[in-house]
Amino acid sequence: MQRIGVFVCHCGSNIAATVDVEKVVEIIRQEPGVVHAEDYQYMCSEVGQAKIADAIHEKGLTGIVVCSCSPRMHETTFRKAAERAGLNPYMVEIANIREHCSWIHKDVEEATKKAVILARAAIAKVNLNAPLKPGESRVTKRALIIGGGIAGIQTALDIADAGYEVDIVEKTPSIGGRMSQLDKTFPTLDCSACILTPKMVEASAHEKITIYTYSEVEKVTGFVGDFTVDIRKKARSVDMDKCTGCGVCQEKCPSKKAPSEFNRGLSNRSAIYTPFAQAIPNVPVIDREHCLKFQKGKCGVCAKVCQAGAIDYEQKDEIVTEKYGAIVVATGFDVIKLDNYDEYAYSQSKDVITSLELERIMNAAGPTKGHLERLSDGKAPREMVFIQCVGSRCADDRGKSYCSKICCMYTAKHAMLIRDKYPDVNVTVFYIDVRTPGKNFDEFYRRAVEDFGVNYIKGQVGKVAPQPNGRLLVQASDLLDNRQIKMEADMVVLAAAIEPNPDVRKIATMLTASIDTNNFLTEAHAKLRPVESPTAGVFLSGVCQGPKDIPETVAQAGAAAVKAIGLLAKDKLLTNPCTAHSDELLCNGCSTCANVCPYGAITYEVRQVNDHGIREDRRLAVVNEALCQGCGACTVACPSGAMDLKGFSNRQILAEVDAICQ
Amino acid sequence: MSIETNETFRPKIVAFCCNWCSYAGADLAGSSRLSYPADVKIIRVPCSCRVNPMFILRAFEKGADGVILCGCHPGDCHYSTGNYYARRRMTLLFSMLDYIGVENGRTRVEWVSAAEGVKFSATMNEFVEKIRSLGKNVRLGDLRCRS
Amino acid sequence: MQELIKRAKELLADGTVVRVLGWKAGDLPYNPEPAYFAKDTDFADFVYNGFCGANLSKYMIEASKMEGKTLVFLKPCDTYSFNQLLKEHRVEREKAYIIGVGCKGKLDIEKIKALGIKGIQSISGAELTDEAETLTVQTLYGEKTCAYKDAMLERCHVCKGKEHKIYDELLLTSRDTTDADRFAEVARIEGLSPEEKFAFFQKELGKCIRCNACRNVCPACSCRKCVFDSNKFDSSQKANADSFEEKMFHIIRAFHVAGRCTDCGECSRVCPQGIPLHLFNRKFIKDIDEFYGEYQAGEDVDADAPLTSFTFEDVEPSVVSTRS
Amino acid sequence: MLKIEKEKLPELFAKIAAGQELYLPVNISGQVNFAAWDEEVQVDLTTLKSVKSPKDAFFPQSENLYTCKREGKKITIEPEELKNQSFVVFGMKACDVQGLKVLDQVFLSDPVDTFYAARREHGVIVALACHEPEETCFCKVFGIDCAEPAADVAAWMAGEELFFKPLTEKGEALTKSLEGLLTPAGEAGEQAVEEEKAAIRAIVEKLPYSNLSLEGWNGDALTEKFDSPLWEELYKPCLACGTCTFVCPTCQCYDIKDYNTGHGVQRYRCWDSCMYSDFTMMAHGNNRTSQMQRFRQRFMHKLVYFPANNDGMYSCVGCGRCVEKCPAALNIVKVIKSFQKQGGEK
Repeated sequence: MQRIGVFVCHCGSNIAATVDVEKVVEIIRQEPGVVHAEDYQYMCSEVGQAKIADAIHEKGLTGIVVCSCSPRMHETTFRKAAERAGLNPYMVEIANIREHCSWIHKDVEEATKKAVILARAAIAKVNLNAPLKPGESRVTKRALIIGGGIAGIQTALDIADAGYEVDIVEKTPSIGGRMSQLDKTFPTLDCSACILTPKMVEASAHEKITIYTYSEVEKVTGFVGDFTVDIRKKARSVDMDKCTGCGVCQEKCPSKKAPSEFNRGLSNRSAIYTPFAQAIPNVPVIDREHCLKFQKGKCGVCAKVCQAGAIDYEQKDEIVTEKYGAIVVATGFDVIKLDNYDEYAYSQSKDVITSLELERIMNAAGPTKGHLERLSDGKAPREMVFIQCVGSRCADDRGKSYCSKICCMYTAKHAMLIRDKYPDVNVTVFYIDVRTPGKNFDEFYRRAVEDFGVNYIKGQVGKVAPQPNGRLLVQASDLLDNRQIKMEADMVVLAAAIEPNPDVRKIATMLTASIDTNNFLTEAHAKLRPVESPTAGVFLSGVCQGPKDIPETVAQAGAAAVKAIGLLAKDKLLTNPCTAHSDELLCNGCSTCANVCPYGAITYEVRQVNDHGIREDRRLAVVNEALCQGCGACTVACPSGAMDLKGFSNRQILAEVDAICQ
Repeated sequence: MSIETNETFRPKIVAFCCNWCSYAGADLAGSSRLSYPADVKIIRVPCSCRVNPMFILRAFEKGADGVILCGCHPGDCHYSTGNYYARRRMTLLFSMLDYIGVENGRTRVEWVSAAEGVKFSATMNEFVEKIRSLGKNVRLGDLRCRS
Repeated sequence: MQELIKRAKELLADGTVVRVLGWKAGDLPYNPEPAYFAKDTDFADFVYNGFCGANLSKYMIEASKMEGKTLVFLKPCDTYSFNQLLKEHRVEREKAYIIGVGCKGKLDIEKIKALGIKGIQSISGAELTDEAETLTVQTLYGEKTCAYKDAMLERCHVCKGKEHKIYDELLLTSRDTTDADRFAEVARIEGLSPEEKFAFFQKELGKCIRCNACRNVCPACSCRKCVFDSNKFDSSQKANADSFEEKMFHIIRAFHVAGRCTDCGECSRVCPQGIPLHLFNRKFIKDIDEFYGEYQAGEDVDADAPLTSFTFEDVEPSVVSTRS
Repeated sequence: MLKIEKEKLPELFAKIAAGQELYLPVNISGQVNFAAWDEEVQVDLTTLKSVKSPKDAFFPQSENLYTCKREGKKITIEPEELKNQSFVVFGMKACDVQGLKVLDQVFLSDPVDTFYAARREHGVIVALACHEPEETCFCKVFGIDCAEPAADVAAWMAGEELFFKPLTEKGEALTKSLEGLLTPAGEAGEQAVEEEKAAIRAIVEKLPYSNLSLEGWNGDALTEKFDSPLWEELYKPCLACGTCTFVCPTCQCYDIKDYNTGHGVQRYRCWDSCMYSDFTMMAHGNNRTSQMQRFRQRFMHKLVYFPANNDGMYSCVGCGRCVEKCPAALNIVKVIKSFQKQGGEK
C-alpha cells in the first residue's frame, strides 16, 4: 500500500467556484492509503509545489495525487516537483477536476461529488503505480524542413547557422513560396523579391543546407531524434548537374500553352520552365503533361538546343532515404477556391480577381508587366472595389470560420499603391471590420484613408454583376449610413480567405501530427508551446499552424528553429518510460503483438525461463524500449495478458474503472 | 420503464479517452465551458487501442450503465494505426454484446479530435441521454455489485 | 484402421518418428482417449472410429517439446488447428509427421443417450471402414438402433470440408457429411429481440460450472497461463456466482480466439453441460466474414489475421446498431 | 410406506415448497441439474444422473462467507448468516447420499465447517432409488445399494406411482406435513417396490464396472502407488480442466477469494480443483508443478489418502459422472483398471 498525499487545487476560483474543495479534502482524507490531504489556491505555484515537497518529506509519501487542471497542462510540473523532493516522478497522478469537472458543471454538489470520484480513481491508480525510469535514445543531428517558402527557408537558415545539417523538401520546382509571388510587402512597402531573393540565395549557398525541389515526402517512420524519411525526387527531366540555367530551352520550347502557376494562371509558360526568373535552383523542369515529346513522342527541341546536354527524357523519380532528428513542417497556405461565392462573379468575369492575382498584376514580372489593367480588355480601370472577408469569418460552412488575418493589411497596401501610382483611380473597400493590430499597422491603414483617400465602407457586398457595358455592378450595404449602395466598378478584388496547403493532411498523417478541423496543424499547447506539434520532434513554422503575416512567419520560423536546435543539440534523449513490457512467464511467443506494433518494437528470442521451478527454453517477446512509444496496441492483442503497459497497466486502468463504477 | 424513473436515474458512464485527441478534446470542451452531465467520468489512456474489451466488460460488471470509447479520427492516430485496431476490436465486441442481448447503445465509439470540444460535449450529452432512456444496466452487471 | 497401425509401425521402425499420437480404445464402447504409442505391442489398443472426435493438434504443443519426431493422426478439421498453432509458433513443423486421416463424421455419445439409449454394452457401425448408415447398440435394456447421421456431432453437419490443410501423407477416405448451414443458428439468434437473445444466453450460460473444459480443450486457447488464471486482471477463475462471471469468461474467451478459432467444435463437444459454445465463436467468424471479408483461420498460415490487420475503410462500430 | 401417483407429483412439490425451499432435478435447456423448484421448472426424475451432483445444496459452488464494509478508514465485518431454515432435496441417489457422508467426514469433523453443518442440519433428503442404472455406474464397488437409498426419506418409482418411506425423524416430519397427498402404499405397493428393487439389483449385477476390484487401494499402498511409473502414462491425455472435480459428489476442495463489490468486499469460497495449475498456489509457486502430479493427487486422494485417514472409507462413490463427462475420456475406473492390469502382468 502506498502512502498517498492528495493535493486539491482551487485554481483561484476556476475550480473552487464550482467544486467545494474543502469538502473534497475532507472526504478524500478518509480514503485508505491517504495519509495527507490538503487544498491550496494555486498548486502549480512555487508555494503549492513546495507543499508537495514538504509533505513528501514530512509524511514519507510514496504516491501523489494532484486534483487540479488537465494533466496535459501541469502533469510535468508536478512530476518535477515530486522528483526534486526525491520521489520518482511517475508516482504522481493527476485528477482533472477543472477541464473535466468544475468548468463544465454548474451545480456545486454535483461537481464536488464528481471531483471526489475522479480523485478516488487517481488514488486507485497511484496505489498501483511503480517507479519508472526513462531509457535513452540517440539523436540524429540533421533536420528536415517540409516546405521551401519563407518559413522553411528561415528555419533552415537558423538551424544551419547553428551548425546542423538541414534538408529542405519543396514540392514545386523552386523554393520561395508565396512570398515570391508578392509584389510589395506591408507596412514598409519593400519589394518582396528584393528581401526574399537574398534569403533564397543564402539558403542555396549554405554548406549545411541541402535543397530538394520538385520533391515530396513519401514516408516517415521512427520517432523524435530518429526519424527515417523517404523523399521522392520527381523526375525533372533535366540533369541538375549539367544545366547551366541559360534559359534557351524555355525560349525555344514550342509548347507555350501551360498556365503559369507562378502567375496564378493569368499567363502561360512553356512546357520546360523555371517558375520565375529568380528561381532557385535555376534549373528548369519539364512539365510532362504539356510537353510534346512526352505527349506526342515528337519534338525534342529542348534537347537539341541544350548545349550542356542536360535534357534527360528518361529520368525517373528517385527515392532518397535520410535520417533526421527533427522535422519542421512549413507547408504554408493557398487561397481558397471561390466556387461557393458565385455572387461575386469570379468565375463569370475576368475583371473579378483575387488579391493574390492582383499582386501578380502589380508586379513588373507579372502578366501585365506591372501595369494595372483589366484582364478582359486591357483597359485601365477608373473605379476599383475591394471586397474583404471573402470566405473568412464565415458563420456557415460555406467558408472558413477563422479570420485570415493578413487581408486587411494587404488590401490597405493595394489601395495605397494604386492610389499612389494611379491617382485618378477611385478605390472603395467594403469591409466588416478593419483589423490592424501590429507594429505600424494602424498607422499604415490610416495613411491609406487619410493621405491616399481610399474610400472605406463598412458593409457587405451582396452581389457583383457583370454589365453589358463591360463594367461590374456592385450591390452593397453601408452599415454605418444604413443605406444600400449600387455602384459600377471596372475591377473587383476579392480578399479570399487563406487555407492550409491541402497536402498538409497527408503530411500530418505521415508524421502522426494532429491537425484541427480547418487543417491547421495543432500546437502542443496553444499558448505555451505554439511552435511544437504534440508529436515529439515535429515543429511548426509559418501558416501551416495558423494565419500570419511575413514578420510573424519569420519570427515563428526562428522559434521553430530554436526548438529544433534545442533537440539536435542533445546527444541522447530520454525516452518515454511508459512502454510495453512482456511478462516472460505468461508470454506464448505467438507473435500476435508484433503484428500490431506500429514501430516494429517487438522482436522474439528463445531464452530459458524458470517458471516456478520448471526450466525450459521458450520463444519470448522482447520490447525495444527505445522504439516503443507506448500506444498499447500489443497489450490488447496479447491474449494471455503477458504484454502490459507501464504507467497504464491493466490493473491500473481496471482500478480506475472500479473506482468510478463503485 | 416510466419517464419518471428516468428523470431521477443518474447513470454511471465511463469514457475512455485517448491522450492525444479525445482527452484534449474533452479539455477543450472544459476550457470552452461546454457542459455535459457529471455522470460521465473520463479515464485517460494513451490510445484507443489500449482499451481492452475486458475493461469495458469490467465497467459493466461493476455497475456502469454505459461505456464510450473516444479516439483520434481514423487517419489521425498519434500512433498512426492504433484506432484502426480499436475500430475492429470494438466493432466485434459491440456486435457480440448485441448478440447476447445487451441493449444496443450502451456502448459507443466516437472519434473526437483535440479541436472538437464542441463535438465532445455534444457526444457526451447525446450518450447520456441515450443511456438514460435505456435505464439501468441489468444485463451485464454482477448481482453482487448492486447496491 | 489396420492401415494406420501398419503405417505407424513402419514409420517407427524406420526411425522417421519416435512416437505416435493417436487414440486408444476405452473401457466402454464410446470412450477412446488420446494416447501415445511407441512400441509394437502398444498398438493392441489403437483405435480409430467414429468416437475419435478428439482433436490431437493441441497435444502437439507438448509433443513439440519432446525429443524426436511425433507421428500424429489428424482429421481434416484438425489440420486447420495445427496450421493455426504453427502460425502462432506453438508447434514445430519439424517435430511432427502428419498423417491426414479420412473422416466420415464423428459421433456424439450425448446425442445417442439423448435418444433414450442407455446401459450401453457395445456399438457397431462406428468404424470408418463401415459402410453402414446405422449404428446398432446393444444395451442392458435391449438392442437399439439409430442413424449414424443422427448421432453425429453438430460440427460434422456443418463440416468445412474433408480436405487436409497440412499433411505428410494421407490415409483412408472421407465422406462428405455437410448437410446444414454453419451460420443458420447464429443468424436465427441474431434475428431475435434483445430480450429473447438475453434469455437464450442467460439460460445457456447459467448452466456453466466454470470447469474450463472448453478452454482447456481448445487449440486456440493455448496460452501457457490463461488471463483467467493469472492475477493480471484479477478476474476470478472458479466462481460461478450465477451472475456476470460466466459471461465475462465466455465473451472474453471468444474474443481472444476471434480470428484464430478454426471452428473445430471441440468446446461444444466437451462441455459437460451441453452449452453450445460454438455459437460465440461462430458469431465472431460470421461478423469477420461480413465486415472484413471471408477468413478461415488455419487455412493459410501466411494470411493476415483479421484482428491484427485493418483497412482504412473498415466499418465503424456503429454498424452494430445501424444494420438491420 | 406411502405412495403418490406420478401425475400428482406437481402437487406434492408445490406442497413441500410451500413450507420450505425445495431442490430437485430440473431440466434447463437440455441438461438436468438440481435447482430450486417453482411452478415454471421442468422437473426430471427419469434422467438417472444430474450433471452436477447435488452436493451443491450443502456445499454450494460459491458461497459468501462474510462482507467487509468500509466507512472512511473504519472497516466492519459482517458475517454471512448461516442457513437457519429447513429445506428439502428431493431425488438424490444412493451414491449422492454416500457422497454427503464423505463430505461429512471432512466438514463435520473438528474444526467443524459451520456453513456446511448448518445446511446439513436443516436439509431433509428424499433419496430416490435408481430406476435403470447405466453402464457408467459402479456404486456397488463401494458397497452402495442403489435400490435401497438411505436418507431421511427413501423413495422408489414403480409403475405409475412413487413410493415414499420416511426413515428418520426429519423424514417423518416431512411426511407428516404432506398428509392428504400421500396415501398408504398397501401390500401391493410394498410388493411393487420389492419387485423394483430386485429389477435394479439384477441390472447392477450386469453392469460392466460392477466387478471392479479395489484390491490394493488403501493407506498401506501409499508409497507403492505414489511411485508407480503408470501415472506418467495415465495423465497424458488430461487437459487439466476441472470437469471431473465439479461433477463429483465427494470432491470437497475450495478456494477462498475476495470480490470487491464497490460497496464492500465479499470474502467467498468457491469450489477448486486439484487439476488446476493454480490449485493451492502460494507465493513461492505450487506444491505440484506438473499435471502428472496433479492428476495423481486426485486419485491418490480418493483411493489412498482418504481411506487411510477415514477408517477405510473411499472418497469415491461410483456415481460415474466423471466417466461420462471427462473431455479426454479419462476416469477413475481406467486408473483402477490400469493398476490392476499392471498387477496382473507382474
